[in-house]
Amino acid sequence: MAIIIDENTNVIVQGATGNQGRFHTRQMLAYGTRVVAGTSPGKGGQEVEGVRIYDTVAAAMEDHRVDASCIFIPAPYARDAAFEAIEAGIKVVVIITEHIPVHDEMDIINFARQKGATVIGPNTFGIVSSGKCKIGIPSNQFFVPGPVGVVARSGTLTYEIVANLTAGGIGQTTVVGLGGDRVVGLSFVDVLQRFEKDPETKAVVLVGEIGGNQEEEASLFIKKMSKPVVAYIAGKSAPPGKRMGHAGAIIERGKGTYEGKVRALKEAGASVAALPFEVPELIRELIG
Amino acid sequence: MAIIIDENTNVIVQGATGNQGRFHTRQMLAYGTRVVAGTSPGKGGQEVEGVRIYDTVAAAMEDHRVDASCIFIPAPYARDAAFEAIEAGIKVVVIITEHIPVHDEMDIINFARQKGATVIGPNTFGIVSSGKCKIGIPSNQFFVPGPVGVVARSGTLTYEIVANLTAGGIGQTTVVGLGGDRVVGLSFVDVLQRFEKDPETKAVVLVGEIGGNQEEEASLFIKKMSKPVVAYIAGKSAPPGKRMGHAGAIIERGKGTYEGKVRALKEAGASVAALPFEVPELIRELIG
Amino acid sequence: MKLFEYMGKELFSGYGITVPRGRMASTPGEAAAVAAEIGGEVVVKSQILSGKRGKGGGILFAASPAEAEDAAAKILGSTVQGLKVESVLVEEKIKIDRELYLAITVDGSARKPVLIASASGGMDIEDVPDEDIVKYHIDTFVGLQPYAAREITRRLGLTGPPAGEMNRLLPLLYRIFREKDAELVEINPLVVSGDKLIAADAKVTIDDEALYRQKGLPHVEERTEAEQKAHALGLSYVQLEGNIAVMANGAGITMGTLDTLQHFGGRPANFLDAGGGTGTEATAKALEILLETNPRVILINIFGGITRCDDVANALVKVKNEIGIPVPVVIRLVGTNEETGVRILRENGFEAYRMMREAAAKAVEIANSGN
Amino acid sequence: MKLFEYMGKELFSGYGITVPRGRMASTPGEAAAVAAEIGGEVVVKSQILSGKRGKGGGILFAASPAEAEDAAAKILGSTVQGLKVESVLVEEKIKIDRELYLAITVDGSARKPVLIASASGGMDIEDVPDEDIVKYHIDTFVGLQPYAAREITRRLGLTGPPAGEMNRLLPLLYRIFREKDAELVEINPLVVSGDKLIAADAKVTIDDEALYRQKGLPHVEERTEAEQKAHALGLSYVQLEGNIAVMANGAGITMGTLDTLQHFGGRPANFLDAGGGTGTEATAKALEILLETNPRVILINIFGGITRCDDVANALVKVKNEIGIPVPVVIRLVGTNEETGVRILRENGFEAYRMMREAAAKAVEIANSGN
Repeated sequence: MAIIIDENTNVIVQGATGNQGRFHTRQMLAYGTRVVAGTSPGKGGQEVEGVRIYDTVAAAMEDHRVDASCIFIPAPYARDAAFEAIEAGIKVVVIITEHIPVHDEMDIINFARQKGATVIGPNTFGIVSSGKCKIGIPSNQFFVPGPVGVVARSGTLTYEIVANLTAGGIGQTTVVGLGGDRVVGLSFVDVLQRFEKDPETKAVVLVGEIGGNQEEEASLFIKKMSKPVVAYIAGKSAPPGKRMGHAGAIIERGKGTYEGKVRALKEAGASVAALPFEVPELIRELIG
Repeated sequence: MAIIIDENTNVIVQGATGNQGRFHTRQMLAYGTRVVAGTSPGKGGQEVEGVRIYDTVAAAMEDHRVDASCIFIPAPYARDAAFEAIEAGIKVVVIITEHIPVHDEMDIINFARQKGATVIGPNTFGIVSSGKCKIGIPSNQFFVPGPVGVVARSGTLTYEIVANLTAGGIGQTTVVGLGGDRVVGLSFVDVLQRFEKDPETKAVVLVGEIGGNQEEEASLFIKKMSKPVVAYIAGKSAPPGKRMGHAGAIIERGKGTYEGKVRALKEAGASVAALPFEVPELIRELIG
Repeated sequence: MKLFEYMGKELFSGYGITVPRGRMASTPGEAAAVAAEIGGEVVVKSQILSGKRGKGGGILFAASPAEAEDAAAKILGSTVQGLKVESVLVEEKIKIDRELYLAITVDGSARKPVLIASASGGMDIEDVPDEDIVKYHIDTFVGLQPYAAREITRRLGLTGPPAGEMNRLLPLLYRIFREKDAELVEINPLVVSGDKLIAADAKVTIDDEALYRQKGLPHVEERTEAEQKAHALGLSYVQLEGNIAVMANGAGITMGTLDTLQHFGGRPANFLDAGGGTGTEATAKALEILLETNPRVILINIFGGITRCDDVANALVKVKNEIGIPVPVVIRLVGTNEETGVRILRENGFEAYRMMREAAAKAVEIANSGN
Repeated sequence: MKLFEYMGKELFSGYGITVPRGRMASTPGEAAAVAAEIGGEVVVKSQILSGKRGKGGGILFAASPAEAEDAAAKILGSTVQGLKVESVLVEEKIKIDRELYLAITVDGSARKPVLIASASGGMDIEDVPDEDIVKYHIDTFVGLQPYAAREITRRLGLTGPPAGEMNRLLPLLYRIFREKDAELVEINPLVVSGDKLIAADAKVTIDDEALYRQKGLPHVEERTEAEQKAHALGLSYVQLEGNIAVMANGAGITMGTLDTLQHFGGRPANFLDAGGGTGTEATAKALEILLETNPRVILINIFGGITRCDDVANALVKVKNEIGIPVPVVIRLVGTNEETGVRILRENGFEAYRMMREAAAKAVEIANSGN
């Protein structure tokens, strides 16, 4: 089992003929992802890494069943690409693109809700159901099957933690990157609910950061969870009012602080790691 | 039983302080309709016919459970009034107003679909569940309980037919006015489906007219109905390309003709009256 | 409200849609001057509110200003598709590589705008087989987005520069449709001319109900004089060709009355829906409009709900007393305040029927009695 | 990008929102001239990108042009809330009957715009109790419609002409929010002055990511010089106050690195997210930015995924050879092409750590060794 995507997920890559799209199409195929098609307006009929390119998503879907899309379209056109995928009926839309205007992000998620699609990102590394399907950009070698679900707002920090878990012999069911922007499709709660229901997931790692109130909202759900949660929150040392790389990572008007998040998580019964590399030890304590 | 509305339906009147709103609030109350509130911006706190007026729909809903709204707001503001009712969560919105721009009508119905609301009209006489609830403008005396469901695109023609039925001792379950515009909330099919399921309705009268293809679509459903349908289609003598009063009553590019509709209905097994006053005789033949 | 071709093209041009170079002319001399200004071959197109002008001789080609003058002389003042031509549009003749069809209209069944496109342009879309037509419904909250444009373009089989032009054009056409409260915007043919797409024709219909908020548009009056008078009173009136003038209250019952008359062998002179709750004054004015058409007989069919029978009776008496009614009037009057209405009529020499059937039969009998 | 108050007010005014009459001044003399032009009492407001100017002495009242000159002389060049004042806005003093609060911002949790309003204006909205705050979420496809405006106005308890003004103002403010890609539009206080509503302040923040399509707006540069340089390279840089320069790849891991340093008793000099897949050239430039801040030590923490370890190593060597690196560099380098990267470093005299913990501890040790 895994959440959101698995070995049967058929994936298309929007923007497959660009540098990033091409590179990650190859990487995803190497991981075993069923990349069934790519899209690139005006380039229909070409191939990338043996994958057929179509002019539009609808054209790709005339030839293939498509369950998920991975979007590498530049920010100014990403809203349109996401709308295209959603309207075509794709149910999982992973938007890797960063620097998308927040008003476009609100529109994308509004449309996705109307059509019943799940949006992962924008500004995410993607999602990996270990050993089954990778949609996104993390290096393949980090992710091996195992009992831990991981959900995070940031990329490299997650790779660090996942690599440490893997090095310590602890694999992952699914690793989900929510995305670093202020407005993203999935919240911690959305993902925790799925991990709670997933029989293979025995414990969850939550990698949060300052800004917003997602972690606080997650705490309310963690209280009710049967599975243990280990959390790490980045940004303890960040000054207020400054964006720490991510559009969402900012303490504004006293809200979204490290202390508030850690307090909420601890009250909810989560184990909170003070430093990122402590996560595997805490997981090991919990699930042996 | 009745369809869409019944004796438990709580109704508000939007635009209750205008001439029409005031008059029909009184008439509806006289029919027995549970008019629980009215709205009129800036007139909150007044009363009309003993009914409390509120500034907004949301304000009315703080004090009352509201199931349906009856809108008498002038055409330029009707879109806004309908949106207000739909967003407030009212599930049956009856729009009496005529002359609403068609783009506004498309917007209203789009929004209603998103929110799961049923729109009756615009440009309708309303809906009457005989002896239980009247939302709209027909005179009270025509409508008595009985076994026939009536669905129509036009008003006075329906009163004529209903009065003839009543005079002939045949009462009605529910009488629904779809509205005379090209874009309205309910179609014949929508209402026929409800009549087919309603145990008290034994036969249905469909009052159509030239223009559009609603009657043709209805025919496909009538084929599958267990209950007999008597239809009358107005506009046999209408020339092509001319709007016969209703925005929707126009034969365009050879489509929406009387002949086409009658043929479809007959093929579907409906009895088609050549003249409006023949309807009661046909109904009596069918349900004795 | 339908716009003339040249108005539609001005609208298109203002939104960045390419149209042929051209100008209006209302005399043959002006047509020659426009042709000289454009240079080369031109098209002289009658400006009437009807399609199929080509078959009716309403579109002529000219290779020189002198030919353009001749063509305009032929067309101006002539009757095309039953309509008199008062002006012509003189345009450059464009190179046609391919003709497409493109329209956005209201789909009453879907309750949404629908875009209809076809690679088979230049003919009536009704004559194009369904499989050659691309239909795309548009969510009014989302609009016609670039991705939808690309998909439509793909389904039309366009590639290269014309595809790019089509991607640019489609959202513009939808903007016109929405921003101008159009019921129909149609380009037929939309011409592929080298790398360009050119709107060789323009058919635009604006929703009459939205004209109050469309102040920037030109006014086009399609109604007859009588229809205009009725419209000014807030009534629906359509002129027909028979001799029985008809007034009823409600669009459906008015149609039903006409149908009944025809069924009995009569010929209605008009459709007049006096609406619901129309008072004495307006009803009297409506009767005057009917009298002006010189009918053989007038049939009034009132099923009073909001409309009060006494108001209708009083209106009739008022017209009789003030201007006289030189033809027979057959009245069917039932409903609200029926007794008072019928009494007023009787006192003033009118007979009232209770049944529509009888009233209609009587009106037909009178109308046909002199034949 | 934050706008100065006067810019926000110009924006508001262009949309039809009433603001006090006033103009900018950058000298006391100009302030006096503006005050004379306005007539009567004025207010002299420092233009800095911070709230709470009143408490910091950044807002003064003046009853005459002479007083306005004095007030401007006091404020101009002074430091308010840590920011130097370079210009003032001189405005008419408006009659205040009541102060309201009004803002539209992005609700990340709801993923929708949220309008926040309160009848308790003039103070920080954080200090207003929840029950006195009206919140209204807006569907971006539907917009802020008149009915919503009426409901918000009602919940604020406004009646009479100010209620009408509020109904007019709310959709305008939402249009600004959407059309200008704003993250925040805030009016605090929104002043009820007789029948009018006047925006006595204006706080507007534009989404940096959308600036490419907001060409009509003035440019406001909030970044330090180093932050600007990093931004030009496409990197995220925030200046801090410590002595350990930090570079890592990824926002989260960079924050985690700072947290780890602080945990071990160190003080980071900056946040620098070198991103993923940044090549040798850009990485070298980023290192140069770090050197310019004169740190005690540089900590590089690379967990290579898309970022290649050899690229990072080569960048370090390039900077060392071209401009020299006068401070110790502690490097943690793992991931893609790790072996090549580590070999390059060793050959050039750098030591590489495998564990973040160890590298951070080492950097802190070096930074604190001179204390």
